[in-house]
Amino acid sequence: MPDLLDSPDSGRGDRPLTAGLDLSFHETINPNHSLTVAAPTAAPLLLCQRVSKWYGPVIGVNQVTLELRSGITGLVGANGAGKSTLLRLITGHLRPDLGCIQVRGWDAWSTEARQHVGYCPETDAFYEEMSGRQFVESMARLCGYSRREARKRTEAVLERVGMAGRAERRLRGYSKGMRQRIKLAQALLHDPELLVLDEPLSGIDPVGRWEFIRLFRDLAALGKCLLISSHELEELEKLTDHIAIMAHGRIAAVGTVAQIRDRLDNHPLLIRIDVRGHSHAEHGNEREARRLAAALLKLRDVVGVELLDSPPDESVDPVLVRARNPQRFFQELTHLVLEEWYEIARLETLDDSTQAVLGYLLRGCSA
Amino acid sequence: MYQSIFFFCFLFSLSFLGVLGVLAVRRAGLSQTRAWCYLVWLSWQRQARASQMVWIAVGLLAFAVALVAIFTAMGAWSMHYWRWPYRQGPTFLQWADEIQIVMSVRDSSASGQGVQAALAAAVRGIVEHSGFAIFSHWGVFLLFLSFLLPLFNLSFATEALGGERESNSLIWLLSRPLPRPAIYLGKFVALLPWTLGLNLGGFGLLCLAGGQPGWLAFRLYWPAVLAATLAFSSLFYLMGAWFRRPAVAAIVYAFFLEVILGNMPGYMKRISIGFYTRCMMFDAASAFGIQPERPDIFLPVEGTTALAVLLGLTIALLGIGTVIFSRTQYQEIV
Amino acid sequence: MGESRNQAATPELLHYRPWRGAFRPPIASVWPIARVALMSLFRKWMFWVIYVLGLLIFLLFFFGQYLLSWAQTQAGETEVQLGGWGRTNPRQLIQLFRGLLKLDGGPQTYHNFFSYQGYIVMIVLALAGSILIGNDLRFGSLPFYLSKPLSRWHYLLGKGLAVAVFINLMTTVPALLLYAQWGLLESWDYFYERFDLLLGILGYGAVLTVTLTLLLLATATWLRRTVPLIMTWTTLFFFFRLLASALVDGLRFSPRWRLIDLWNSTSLIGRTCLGVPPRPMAFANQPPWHEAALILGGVSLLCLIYLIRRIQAVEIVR
Amino acid sequence: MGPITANDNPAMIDLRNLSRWYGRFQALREVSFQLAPGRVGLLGPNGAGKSTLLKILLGLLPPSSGSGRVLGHVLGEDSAALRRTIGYMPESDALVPGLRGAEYVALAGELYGMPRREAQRRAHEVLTYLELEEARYRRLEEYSTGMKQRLKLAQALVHDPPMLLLDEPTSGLDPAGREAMLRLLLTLGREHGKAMLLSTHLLGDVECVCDTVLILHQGRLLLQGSVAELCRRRHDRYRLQIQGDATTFREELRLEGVRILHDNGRGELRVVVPPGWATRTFFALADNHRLLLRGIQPDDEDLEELFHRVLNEEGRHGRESEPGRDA
Repeated sequence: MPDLLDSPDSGRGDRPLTAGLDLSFHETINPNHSLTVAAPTAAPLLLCQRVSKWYGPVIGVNQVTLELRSGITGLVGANGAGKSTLLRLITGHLRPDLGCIQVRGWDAWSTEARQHVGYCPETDAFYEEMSGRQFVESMARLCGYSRREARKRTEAVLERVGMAGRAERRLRGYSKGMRQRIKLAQALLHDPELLVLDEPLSGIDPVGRWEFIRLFRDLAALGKCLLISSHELEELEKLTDHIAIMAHGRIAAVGTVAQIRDRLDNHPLLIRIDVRGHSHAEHGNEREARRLAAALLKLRDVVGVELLDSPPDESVDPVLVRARNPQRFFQELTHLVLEEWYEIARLETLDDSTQAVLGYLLRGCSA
Repeated sequence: MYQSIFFFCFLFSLSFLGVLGVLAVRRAGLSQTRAWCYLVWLSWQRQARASQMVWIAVGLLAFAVALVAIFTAMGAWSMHYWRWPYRQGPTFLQWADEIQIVMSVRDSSASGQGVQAALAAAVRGIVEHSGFAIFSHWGVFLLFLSFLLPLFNLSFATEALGGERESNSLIWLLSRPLPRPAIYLGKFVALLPWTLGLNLGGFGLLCLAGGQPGWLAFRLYWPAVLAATLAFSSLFYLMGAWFRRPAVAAIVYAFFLEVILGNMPGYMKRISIGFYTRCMMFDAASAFGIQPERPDIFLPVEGTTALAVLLGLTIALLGIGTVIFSRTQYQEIV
Repeated sequence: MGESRNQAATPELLHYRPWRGAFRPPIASVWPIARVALMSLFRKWMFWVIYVLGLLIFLLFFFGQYLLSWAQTQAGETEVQLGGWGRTNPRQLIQLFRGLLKLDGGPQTYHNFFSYQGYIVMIVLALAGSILIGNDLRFGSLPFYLSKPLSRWHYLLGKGLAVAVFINLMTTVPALLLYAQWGLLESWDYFYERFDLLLGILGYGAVLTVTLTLLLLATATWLRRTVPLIMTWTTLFFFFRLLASALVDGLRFSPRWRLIDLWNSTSLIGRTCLGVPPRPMAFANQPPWHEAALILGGVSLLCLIYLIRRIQAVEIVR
Repeated sequence: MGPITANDNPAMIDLRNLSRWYGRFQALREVSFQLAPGRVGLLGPNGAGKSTLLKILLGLLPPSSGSGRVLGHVLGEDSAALRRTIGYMPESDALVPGLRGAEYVALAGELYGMPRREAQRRAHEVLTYLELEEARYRRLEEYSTGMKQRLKLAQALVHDPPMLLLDEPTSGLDPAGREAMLRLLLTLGREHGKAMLLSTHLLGDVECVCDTVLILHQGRLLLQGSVAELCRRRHDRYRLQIQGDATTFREELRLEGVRILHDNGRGELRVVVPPGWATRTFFALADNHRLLLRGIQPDDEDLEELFHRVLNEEGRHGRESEPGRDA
């Protein structure tokens, strides 16, 4: 870890450090995240330029450059990678030691910037003696709405997060999921353009998680820009495929998962194929897996094949394949299956998930 | 004199609120003023919800008032019933009578009688009017000024920001679109009804319970109590913005440093708030013979100077606090 | 650390190993609790600031004794001229100072020292109470302690032990140092002749320890938060002291009113422990020591009853 | 003194009609079960009463009614002796602020009754085992969530207890951290013979680590059974990943009798297949519609569906056998 903090950066300036790739948001072409048509002079919604932040001697965020205009962006990274610090910097609770952050051209620390930002913090502390409705309403009035307007907005956001019917109880007795909803509700009050959500999905049971994901999609469809940090990579993948990966205080890569994965040329795809049963009589008493492995090796894009031990309780044999050029490989695999009558119980690319990409990137960093 | 002080205080608070209003309006449009007003109202309410603290304060005040009321009912605020020699001899009132009798018997010349009558009347007068002096010394200076006043200020002023920081709920205020100086000053304004109410109101109640001398004491001393409240509140409030454990820092200041500094000989004591408060009081009641025990050591300043110092201190501390609060990055306490 | 986990580490080193050994009874965990509590307090700079303030009084006594003793050895038998009042022997002069300042190694020295420490002990305890007990309730450390094989009593005992150590660090330990210093400065015989003083110091310390510990534990578990704790604590030790002095010295009420001042009550008992000779005027102004003992005993008992009731309540776990 | 094994103690936990009230709120309703030593998962959504049950098993809360035994100790009798045989990993942070990692774990050891030096030695050993070696001397305030979780496990393991009670050990962990934690628990259970009760709301946790499962819902025990049995029915579900326009492909699937549970719009389908289905058909259909089939995975039933199923079965069962039970 220490070598990471000081060495690789000196010659590179502000380029985000990745394992050999440099993707910043506006370079990528992605239909979901195409820029909203804005005048060229309009300031981007969020602009972080070479932002660094220390906590005493420990570096929290290291030379982060990020630009957001619309859509949902997931911020992922291991615990302690600096996600929360970055979000606090963006929402103006911390000030960068180096670099600057602007929201619509205003410095993030300023009041004007906060009018554009809704923040759902990680903390779990509220004004515990209030009811959920009272809390949201006072937050609305602190935004400067009149009593009537505040009440209207409170009802609207409570409805939206699914708390309208149960916001009367005191916050003290709320479960984790209800707290998350209230936190989200207060962030939506002043209808901000940029929503910064720190771990909104943690501690929520599966049902709630689905509702939230739906809600986030709706918000994005309304033209909001969402920056969501989460460990729940699987959930995040359902929500968006535009992610920013953080590691050791840096943004390691920005882009869609597939884009990032495809640029990792030095790591061929790792695919696991479980084949069921023994082979037919004409091939002798050979395992089906052996036959498949032999067939796979003949394909152009396959770099290597490995037979794994079958799990004790199942009647399948796993085969591990390393392949380049995924498009062509899957095409040929389909033909192989259809022509040679394999029964595939599982076909899984092990390392194109966000998590796997994350793993590669991190290893690239620490190497 | 008192009219002018009163007028000055009134003007000060008006201009203070005016400056706040202008600040809030100037920064961004009308709705921010409304938000600021709501912040004041909300913070005021939230202080009330720290119920343990309010109950202890009110209980303490009630206890003190009840005690004073009992003493008043017993006529304890005068020296009539004091005895000399201690605890055995006749009371001072009896002495006064006796002096008069003895003197009238001993000398019968007209001029001598006149002098003696005057002397006896003076003794009697001092004994009768001793109430105010005793109430001032024990009730006001000792009980109120050196304990209740700093304690009320300390508990409410450190809790205003310190409590929010301790419960990690400051983040909600800071993520609203309100300028940070406005948040700081808004919470201070919300704090004032509590500290002023408890201190001035409490002082009023205490004096009301004190009967005749109490009434006089209130008339003379309230400007000093007001000024001291403002100064103490702004100081302890500043500690809330600065320290992790403002209450402990404040208690060290109020009950240790103030006591030590305030009783130091020479000019050292001039950095304590209590000194100026007492100066204002001595100045106000000088016509009634209230003065420091050793004026040559105490070295009091003029009442108006003391008032100016206290008000200036308040404004300076608020300014410093605003700057500190606007620049500090508040982290959650784990 | 996520990346290192994936790499196979040396299996020998990272193997889970069972542990066999005899467990000690729950009472053995009292000291660890106290030690950790002390440690968490000693790591606060605020504590050291207050402690140093408290030590100022000790240093005053310590160097006062030392300087006067040193001055006595330096002064010759020659007479010195004192202004226009006449000549005197410096030795007698120093002796006079010592008598006036009560730095004479007598019971009054130690008694004064204990009494002067009153405020600072009060402030330290207000801080300690909120850190030791308030913190556990606020940060949810209680489940950590209570999920171990110890009862709630052991937990309280541990915290109480920590509090007792502070109190003695501020009072008894410096007093013992003064005692030792006097013996070393003057003569060894002091230790034999005034052995009763040593016992007196220990006795005074014990009274303070028991009363204040119980009081602090009770108020801290009741109030939990710093500010209310400080309010109550200053009321007990500052307000009641002022009130007592206003009542007795100002309004000439019966000296029995001084009993509401707990620090004064402990001081009365301490006076008895140390055997301070009663000065006629001052002592007439004080209630008898056995009444003070009765009050302190009553307060301690009340605290103990409250603690028992509080600790049996279920909700402290939640 | 060895770990308590199946021979010493036929029942790890044996509860009879256990209830717990908080004021007027009933957190546990008449819970009864018996468990043999092993790895047991306690499943339930937020607020199902899992934490309450764990605290009762630990002797921290007395049950309002009912009785029970844990490792042979009767609940409410000698709770100190009971707690010595249990390592408890609380859900809340439960850290002692101001301490360093190694001190914290050593303190836990001492509180369990280990001699001081022994506790310190053992603390370092356990921290090394849990790969917190570098973080040993850091202050607890500086620990990240993942490290805190492992630290809490360390303090539960320090005295080598025969049984572990784990309250949400994977909450707040990133996927790599979660996987590592589960692997750790599995190793501890399989290779070192630790009995454990693992409370969670994630089905995957239980599936990975446990062999028995208890399901709590609204304070009631819904189901007790083996994990293998619970997961048996899931062979009819797949998660497909396809590349290309899927509309016609979906139509075709429906015609073949496949039910589509969910489509995330970005090429991921969750489907239920009819009995006797061959995965080869997926390939054939994809090929017909010029799609690329990039993944076929047997799918999990998520907890919500599981609850619905269990609730339905339970409801039917309950109505038949015990008519007055819900009243």
